[in-house]
Amino acid sequence: MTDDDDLTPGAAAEGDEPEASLFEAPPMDEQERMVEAILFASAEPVSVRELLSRMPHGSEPVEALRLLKQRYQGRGVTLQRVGEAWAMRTAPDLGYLMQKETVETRKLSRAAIETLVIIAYHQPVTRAEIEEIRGVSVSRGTVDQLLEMEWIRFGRRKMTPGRPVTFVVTESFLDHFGLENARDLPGLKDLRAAGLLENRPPPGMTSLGGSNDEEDDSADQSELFGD
Amino acid sequence: MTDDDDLTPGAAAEGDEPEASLFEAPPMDEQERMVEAILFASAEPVSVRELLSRMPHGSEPVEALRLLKQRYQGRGVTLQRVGEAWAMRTAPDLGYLMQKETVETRKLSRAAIETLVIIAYHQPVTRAEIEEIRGVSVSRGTVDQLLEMEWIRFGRRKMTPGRPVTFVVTESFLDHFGLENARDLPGLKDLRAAGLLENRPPPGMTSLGGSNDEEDDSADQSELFGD
Amino acid sequence: MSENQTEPNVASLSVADRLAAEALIVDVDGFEGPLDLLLTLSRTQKVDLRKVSVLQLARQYLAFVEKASALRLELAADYLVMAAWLAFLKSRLLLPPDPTEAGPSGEEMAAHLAYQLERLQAMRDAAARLMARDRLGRDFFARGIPEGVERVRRVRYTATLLDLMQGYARIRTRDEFRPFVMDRDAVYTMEEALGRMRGLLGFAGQWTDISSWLPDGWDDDPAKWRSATASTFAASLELVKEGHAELRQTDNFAPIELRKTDRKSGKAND
Repeated sequence: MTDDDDLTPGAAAEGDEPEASLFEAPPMDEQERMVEAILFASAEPVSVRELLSRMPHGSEPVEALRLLKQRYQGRGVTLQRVGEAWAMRTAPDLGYLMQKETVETRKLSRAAIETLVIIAYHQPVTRAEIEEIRGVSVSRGTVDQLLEMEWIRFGRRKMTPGRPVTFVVTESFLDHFGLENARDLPGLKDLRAAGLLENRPPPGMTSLGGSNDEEDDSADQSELFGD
Repeated sequence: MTDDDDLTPGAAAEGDEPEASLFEAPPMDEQERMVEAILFASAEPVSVRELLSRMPHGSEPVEALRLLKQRYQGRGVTLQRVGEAWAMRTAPDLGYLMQKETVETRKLSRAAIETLVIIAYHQPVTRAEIEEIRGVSVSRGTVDQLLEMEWIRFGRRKMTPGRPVTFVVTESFLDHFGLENARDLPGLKDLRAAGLLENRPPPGMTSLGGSNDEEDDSADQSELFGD
Repeated sequence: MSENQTEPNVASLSVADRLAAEALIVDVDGFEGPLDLLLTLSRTQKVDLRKVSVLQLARQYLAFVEKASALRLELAADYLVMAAWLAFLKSRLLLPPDPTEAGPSGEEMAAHLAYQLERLQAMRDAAARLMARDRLGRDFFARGIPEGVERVRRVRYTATLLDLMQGYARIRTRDEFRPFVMDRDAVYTMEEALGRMRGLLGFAGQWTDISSWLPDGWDDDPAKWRSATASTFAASLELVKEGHAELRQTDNFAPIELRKTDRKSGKAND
């Protein structure tokens, strides 16, 4: 749009003979159509010289380009100069239409599920505690992913040295899994009854640790979701 | 140009929700720019559904298409309807300027051309019906070639014994021959009026369920070519 | 039956017909089947296909087949089937209708053949018109520099409650099945007990219940209490063995008491 000066008749003179042709050149609006069609269909930008060679004798592509450029001013497509040549391009402000967003549903990774489930059962829980339970360190990416999905959020800081932040699950986590509150999550016994914990624990271990744990859980949870 | 009636809002309703949008749709001239940009950018026809999915919520691509078609009337590039989709194509009268862009289409054998035409005019049509019309068996290669060119595709199976597959022509067939839809095939109406598109069984065969066939056909055809 | 009838017919072919037939024989491979051949033959009649004389056409076709066999050309089975059918049709057309005979009349059969020819010709005309249309890439053109639609892929992660449960189960089971190690925090070793008692023994001039020798914080948790008690008792026995202390128990299940040995004396009890 700023380079209209390139379309002055002077610029045209370089390539062609200024002859009084034997054949009458087509009317200018017809020439404009021709330039339009050629630029549209060409696989690469087209130079004025090339336009001249393809259009009927006596044509004035530079003038046709000028008119065409005017015509496309403010349209969804614009006439643009590309080096020595010309091309049609979609208007830059409509670039976003050339994108198509596709949503792909993917299963949450095992690390993310484990981290999430620890937060759900042990909330509020610090990163160190999650790592202790999982037995491996929790990657920043995993926590960020869960935060971004808005399934977990930061809880209050723990009153222990360093005042570490804690994580808790969100309403939208409960929504997604159809839970009224985190206490509705099935306990260890339910899991075993459902066959999810197939292997029998070593005798004497569960009754002690398991029940304690579960008590702990509900204590923690009532702190958060307490009623 | 004769099918502006296809661009009534009624035609649009099929694909999209009857929205009371939360967001205000862009002004119509802006929507026209959008459709222009999207169609310009694509070498393939773009369906109304696709336009809808790429334009802002509440847009009315069908109305925008109508306006755009008017705007490009008589230009070097025109808006062409191809089945359920729309494409920008250079005006056919300017084809002579485009020798450089001409693509050499593979020469089709006479058998392939006849098979194609029979499919176009009789669709949906079974292989047996094609053979009946041509009086000779259809070679696999012929059908494969047409399928590969994406000018024909499989239609649904016919509700006759053996449930044979049928063939129909594709959108890219319409695009190639500049047809708005299969109803625009040259001479289709006359051929139908002359009874030449009937699947008339040989005499003596009528009692064998031939009449059923005919009913099916006419149902299929009116569905496809219905007017 | 066709033999007798075709003979004179061959003779009756016009010169033009015969030339045509011979021309046809040369490119017999060029025909797209018997119907195509019949259509070509019908053109020599130079009439509207609806008015074509099927009888004459049948004669021409049979003559053609005859000629081909005379020239020892291999004709495809299709052509021979058609020849047989046309011979049958011809006989139907020539002989007066036999009311006892079932099936379609010669006229019906002829009408159908004429229809087939007309339909094939119609398709060929349509093909010519279609192929003569303006065509994409020849007469009109698509965008030369298409701007591809950029696919922006957004990933949405999901999990089911079952996934959660399985994850939780996995963590819990992993805990239960880690390699067995003694839980050291609940164990008070004999070495610890000995060290503690040696330090305190100097103050134990009186008989004291060994349960009072337990370290602080080891008597509230049953597991720890058990461990501490056992170790303290074992350490006591060790001290007695070394001669630094003596033990006594007044009755079964009575408290076990300990004091340091100042003078040489035996153990209080068993």
